[in-house]
Amino acid sequence: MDFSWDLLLNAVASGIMLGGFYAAVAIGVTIAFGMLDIVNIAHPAFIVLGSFLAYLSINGLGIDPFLSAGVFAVAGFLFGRVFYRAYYYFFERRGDDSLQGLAFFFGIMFIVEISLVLVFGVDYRLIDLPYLARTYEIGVVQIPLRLAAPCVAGVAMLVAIQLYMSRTFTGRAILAVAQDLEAVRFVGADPIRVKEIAFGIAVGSAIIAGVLLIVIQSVEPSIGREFIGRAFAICVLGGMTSLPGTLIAAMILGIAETMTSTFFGPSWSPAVAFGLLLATLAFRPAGILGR
Amino acid sequence: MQRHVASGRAQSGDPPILEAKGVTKRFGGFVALDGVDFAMAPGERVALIGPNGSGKSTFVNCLSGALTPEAGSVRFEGRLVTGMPPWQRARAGLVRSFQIPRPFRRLSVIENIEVPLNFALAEPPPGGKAQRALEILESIGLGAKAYGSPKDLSQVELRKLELGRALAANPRLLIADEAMAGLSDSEVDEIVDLLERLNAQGIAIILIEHIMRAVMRFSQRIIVLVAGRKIADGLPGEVMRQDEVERAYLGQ
Amino acid sequence: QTAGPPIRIGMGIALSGGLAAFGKSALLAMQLWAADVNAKGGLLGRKVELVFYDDQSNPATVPGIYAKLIDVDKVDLVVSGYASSQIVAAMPTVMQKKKVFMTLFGLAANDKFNYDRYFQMQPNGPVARTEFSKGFLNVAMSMDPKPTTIALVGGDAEFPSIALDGARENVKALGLKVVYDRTYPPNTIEFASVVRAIKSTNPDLVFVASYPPDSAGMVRAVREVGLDAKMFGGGMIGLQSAALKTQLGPMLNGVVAYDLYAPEPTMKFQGVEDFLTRYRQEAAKQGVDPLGFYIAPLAYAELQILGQAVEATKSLDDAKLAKYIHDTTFQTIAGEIRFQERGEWAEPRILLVQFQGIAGNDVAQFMEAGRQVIVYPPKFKSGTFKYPFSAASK
Amino acid sequence: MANSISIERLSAGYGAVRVLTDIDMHVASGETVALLGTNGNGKSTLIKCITGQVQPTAGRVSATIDGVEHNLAGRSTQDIINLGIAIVPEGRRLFPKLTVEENLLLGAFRAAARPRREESLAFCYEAFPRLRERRTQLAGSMSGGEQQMLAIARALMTLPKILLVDEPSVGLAPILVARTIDTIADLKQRLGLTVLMAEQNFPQAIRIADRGYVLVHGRIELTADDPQALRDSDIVRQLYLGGA
Amino acid sequence: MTVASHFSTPSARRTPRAFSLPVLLVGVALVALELFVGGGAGEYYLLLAYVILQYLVVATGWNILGGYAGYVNFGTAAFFAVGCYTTIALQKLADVPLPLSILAAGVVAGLLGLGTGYLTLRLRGVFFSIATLAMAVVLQTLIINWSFVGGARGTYILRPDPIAPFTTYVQYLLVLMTVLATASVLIAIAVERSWIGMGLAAIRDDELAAEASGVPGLRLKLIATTLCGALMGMAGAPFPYFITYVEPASAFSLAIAVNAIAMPLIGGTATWWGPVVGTVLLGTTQQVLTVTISSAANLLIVGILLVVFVTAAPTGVVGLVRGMRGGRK
Ligand SMILES: Nc1ncnc2c1ncn2[C@@H]1O[C@H](COP(=O)(O)OP(=O)(O)OP(=O)(O)O)[C@@H](O)[C@H]1O
Ligand SMILES: Nc1ncnc2c1ncn2[C@@H]1O[C@H](COP(=O)(O)OP(=O)(O)OP(=O)(O)O)[C@@H](O)[C@H]1O
Ligand SMILES: [Mg+2]
Ligand SMILES: [Mg+2]
Repeated sequence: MDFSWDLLLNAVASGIMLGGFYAAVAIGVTIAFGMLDIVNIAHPAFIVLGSFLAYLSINGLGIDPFLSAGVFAVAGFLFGRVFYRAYYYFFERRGDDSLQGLAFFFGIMFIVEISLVLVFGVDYRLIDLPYLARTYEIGVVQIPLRLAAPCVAGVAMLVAIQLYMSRTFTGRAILAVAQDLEAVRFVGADPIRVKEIAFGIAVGSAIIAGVLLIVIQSVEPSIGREFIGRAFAICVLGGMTSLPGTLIAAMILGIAETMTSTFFGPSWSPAVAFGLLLATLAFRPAGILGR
Repeated sequence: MQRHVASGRAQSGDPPILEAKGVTKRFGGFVALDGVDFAMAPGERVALIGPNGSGKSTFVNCLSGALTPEAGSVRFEGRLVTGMPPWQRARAGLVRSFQIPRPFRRLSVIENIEVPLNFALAEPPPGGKAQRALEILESIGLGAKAYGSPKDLSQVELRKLELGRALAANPRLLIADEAMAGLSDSEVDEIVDLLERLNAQGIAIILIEHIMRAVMRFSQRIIVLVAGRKIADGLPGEVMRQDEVERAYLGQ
Repeated sequence: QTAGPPIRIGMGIALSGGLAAFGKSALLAMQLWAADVNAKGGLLGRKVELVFYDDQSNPATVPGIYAKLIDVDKVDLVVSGYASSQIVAAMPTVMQKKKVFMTLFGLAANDKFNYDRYFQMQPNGPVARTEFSKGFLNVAMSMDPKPTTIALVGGDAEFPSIALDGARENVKALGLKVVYDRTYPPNTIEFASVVRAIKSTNPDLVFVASYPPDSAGMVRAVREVGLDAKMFGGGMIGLQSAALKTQLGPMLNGVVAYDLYAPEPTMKFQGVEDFLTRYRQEAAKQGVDPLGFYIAPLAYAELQILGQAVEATKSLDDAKLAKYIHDTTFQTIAGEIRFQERGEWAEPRILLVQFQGIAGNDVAQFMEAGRQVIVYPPKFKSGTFKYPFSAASK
Repeated sequence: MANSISIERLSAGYGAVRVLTDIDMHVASGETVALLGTNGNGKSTLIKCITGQVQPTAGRVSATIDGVEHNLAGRSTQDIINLGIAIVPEGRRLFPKLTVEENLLLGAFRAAARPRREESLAFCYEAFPRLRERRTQLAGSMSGGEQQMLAIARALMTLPKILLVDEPSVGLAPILVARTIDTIADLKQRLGLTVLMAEQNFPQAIRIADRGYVLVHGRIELTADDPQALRDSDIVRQLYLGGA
Repeated sequence: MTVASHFSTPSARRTPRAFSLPVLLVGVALVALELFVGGGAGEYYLLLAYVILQYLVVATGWNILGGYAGYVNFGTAAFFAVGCYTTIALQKLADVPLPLSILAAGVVAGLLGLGTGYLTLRLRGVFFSIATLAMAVVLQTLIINWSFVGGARGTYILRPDPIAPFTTYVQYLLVLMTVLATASVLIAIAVERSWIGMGLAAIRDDELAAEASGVPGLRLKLIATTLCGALMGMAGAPFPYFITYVEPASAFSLAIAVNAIAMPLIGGTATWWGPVVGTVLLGTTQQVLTVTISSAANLLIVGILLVVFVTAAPTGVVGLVRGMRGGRK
């Protein structure tokens, strides 16, 4: 494509908006996979679950999903805690390493996906929020609310969780628990409870990411599979345990995708985005903000 | 700087088995090693001491290849080994043990010993690997636990295993990084005896240790690192009397 | 009363995974057919029974499913699932057993096999490739002034690739200048960049070949970014389903899209309205496309044809059935159907519809005539084409 | 107020292996008690019984904190820490990928310690200036001695009444051994702690201990009520001072 | 304590040698059996066996890297697809016979494995896994844009007529796959019992310590990535003839990636027979469910089974069996 500043600025803007949403998708992976060492491959399935809850909210109850998202996130949080208890009971308690859990999460992924098929059917679902149908223009840059709102929500969620992690005792304990579970007890914290809370946050964030997803595009039960690669790639690119890193990585991936899409042909954008990941790993194996 | 090569099998005039020049290692802005020179003769027994954080383990890592120094060179038996991966150094006879034991947790104790027997030796040991592995385990007092898991070993036993694994690699130079920390006096003696036996077979040994009794008993020469610099290098008695060493390391 | 064991019709069909939306819709239509037939006493006096397995949208499961259907379940007849990949994966097995193979939406799938018992229901006609853009370009050239430039864009997948190939051929023949020709990968979320890049080339026409989520993404991005083209649309799968129609609502106005059925006065085939009514009752319960315009009537018609062949030949013999189907012109709820030698519709009937006067997101309006105006082919034309795109969008 | 530990007829082990037999022990309020014994004799196991990491097979472990007696058997480690008992564990058990300061702040996780975290932090930095210098370094990249300081400081951050220390001198340079032991004595004084310290380094331990126990093969072989009694004991001479 | 039951005694380490002959015999017997079963009702079972054996090769290949060396390959589908597309490319170029394509696929995918190994040699653990995942995405994009092999629209590979002793082409495919499966299990046994296996095990536990013991980490990892890649590629090579129409989505299918990991994990990753047991259990279950339950629920049941399997036997079926044989614990 011919170069123009107009295109460039818009590509960057779109990339940032996309990145904000990707960040929301990857937060839970960074927490569960990066910090807790739980390879929750079913994370995208939880995201789709969130999308369907949002769908239910507006079409069943007539409540704006941005309003009910909080309630769903809390439900997700509680569900995540229960879920972690089970995971703990079956795997961690016995000292098995996280690889063992992988097959387990594949199973969960199928269960969630097919349960959604059985409850909601297989049709594409979407929600329509008329107030998001607007596009703002700042100079030459176009900001469609449909993408901007999820971006803002995603970034806000990430910032909130990051503040929680760095400012609160439980948050710091979450960072510590992956490194030496038993040692967390020596400061008077219950590591299982700490991990439970962290996993709850991860699932809660997945639910919110799901709400954002269905605002952006139409969703069917198996669509989560498409996000596995991106979510894990962002987590790793960001340095595994770092939420700011996750945000930066998400933005980089988003901008790489939109830039490629604008100037070189969209077909190559996954290759560019994931090639970027490979290159980063080759030169900085610990990711961007890896410790 | 005087260089002492005491009795043992070493003879002055031998080319050094190990020669490090100007080894420098930085972590971010922090200089952990600052141009350390070091040479030792074949069969020599050297102790490397220094306060915590003075760079001893870092130096060992640079010698064994686990870390790459920013500057300086390391020669082993005349060959330049800087840039050589750790496993090649181990095969060449430059073997180290780890300060914090790192057993292969999912292998049995005897298999832990068999790994270097399989990989570090130029030719299979006479009498077979299994035989040799058992011999080594007996010699370090782990014969009874040969078929158990390292998970069931105590800290002490893990340290012995760490040493046994180094032995199995048939070293020409053995670097024992705090092999005795946490051992009782009699066990310290046991290990010192073991090291002396090895030395008698012609293996040069670098001992990194805070247990001064062992250091004094074992070493022919002592090197003192402080804050990444070598501040002393000489006969044990002399080094221990140096003011600087006393101030920085021994206290009082 | 029926006599003898039931006649069993076997298939593998996507009930989970990415193709399930269409698979389930088709299955529902076929089940309605079975119910209708059984209510009237079955075929040859025997009840009809559908034997189906979920192929999980994964063609690798298909060979096993058809071998099992034919060899172990010993079904009397087989039909295909949705779509090309699954059809072709079943072909070797089906051909080896010399079964008649009625198939749903295979894109030129028999061109390589030349199997003479293959019949395909999507009305692509003998040269499927060019058919998806023919109507679009035909209508485009009727505009005044004539368009000179075109942008081609589509997904990296089977149908879009083929449709774009055909479009390139047609465009070349018409002498239009291609100013943009790119594809985007599966699971693209952000289409604004694509649309902006297209916009920067200033095309008169924008032809899109896409799958459901991207069809929606493209339309939304076009509305958000704005597009000055004279005509926008093309082979956009998904715009036929209620889900996307209701989601996009007024955003659809002016868009032209290929379709297989529209509730226009020119399409009132025997039985189709009754069928759609019954279909909709069930579909709502199952979470399947509640309009049923796209695949459902053809799936029903597929079994109508098979059923008619069985009744007419009084036989389940595949050779006889194949000959009968080749030789006959069928009147179905999807209209008049005749197959050519390779099993495609002898006369293509890909429609081009333009969305007009859509207000709000209510699903009911899409069941009315005049909202999806057929602008091509002339035989079924039901209204006038509005252009340019910006004006038609009002 | 009274802070003490009392152990009666305690036995414990790992699986089928019995490590401790019939231990009776008492640490009175304000005392520094040394737990002596060479390797593998069960010092750490005894400490783990107090902190709930190992559950005794028989006997009673209890602690009195601020005059209230708590039975420790069956409690989880974190509950015991929350009573006001801190531990400097064997092997330090820091969080290697957290910074020094983050490690310290985590020490104040305990509800009782949270409000006073700034104060505690200042205290620790004052007691261990090296830690202040390294406050942003990752704990895992510090040397053994530095890590030991951090482990002690982290334990202090919990604002304990009773401090359990498991072999503080392991892996330390002689100059630091003495200094660390002195620090413990000093901290004890300043904070009014009750201290139980497992140690092999007899001469150092004895410098600050009020009393001592000697463990041999999982049994208490000697209970010494003053340092001199320890020095004079045959067992100690045998074990430490190169007799036999 | 029952330590001994969990850890191989010297005799236990030698047992694989005792197994290789029986494995070979089983393979030969299977081939002989397959030659008798032609079309008719047998065809379904031949296809079923083909799919299971294909997964056996994939799972065994995965396990050489994932189980022995502890490097989890998430990019299985890419290697499988490379095998597929090697066959397609060779078929388009020169109508190369399938056995040759399989070998070529082994070489190409092996080289890809080697390349991945080199590229990612600095990456440990999860970083390696994600790098393989990224590589899969990049490769899929390349294939999508490579029109010679069909690009995004896919390509047809028609089955030729069966050759002499075979009565159907499926029979031929199955015999090839049986040979491949037998070979892959023999390779796994050979790796496991040799110095390579011990070195990989040491790497899995502690790479730094392994290097300090003289284990040439990089070289062994490269051997493992190459073998792993080659086996997966060879498993994919006959796939075009199996489904006759290949598009990127079906070659890079999620099912391959899931099964490659789930099957060894269910069976147990420490030994060669873990993946075999896992494949037979999970593979058979999947295949049987596909054609017995006529709704989406079969995938639900697969999911539930996965969960039940791994929660009931977290160290795999092999671990479970050993645990039971070892008495308590
Ligand atoms: N987790 C465990 N499982 C089995 N046995 C253990 C375990 N931990 C310790 N032991 C055994 O219990 C005995 C006592 O160990 P303990 O760690 O209490 O000794 P210690 O006196 O603290 O020695 P050290 O000076 O080495 O720390 C030792 O024989 C040891 O092998
Ligand atoms: N990876 C690293 N990153 C940053 N700093 C490091 C790293 N490794 C070591 N250091 C620092 O380098 C210095 C030297 O450490 P080293 O482990 O070599 O000390 P040592 O002499 O072995 O001490 P000890 O006797 O306590 O084991 C220490 O201050 C340590 O904190
Ligand atoms: Mg050190
Ligand atoms: Mg101890």
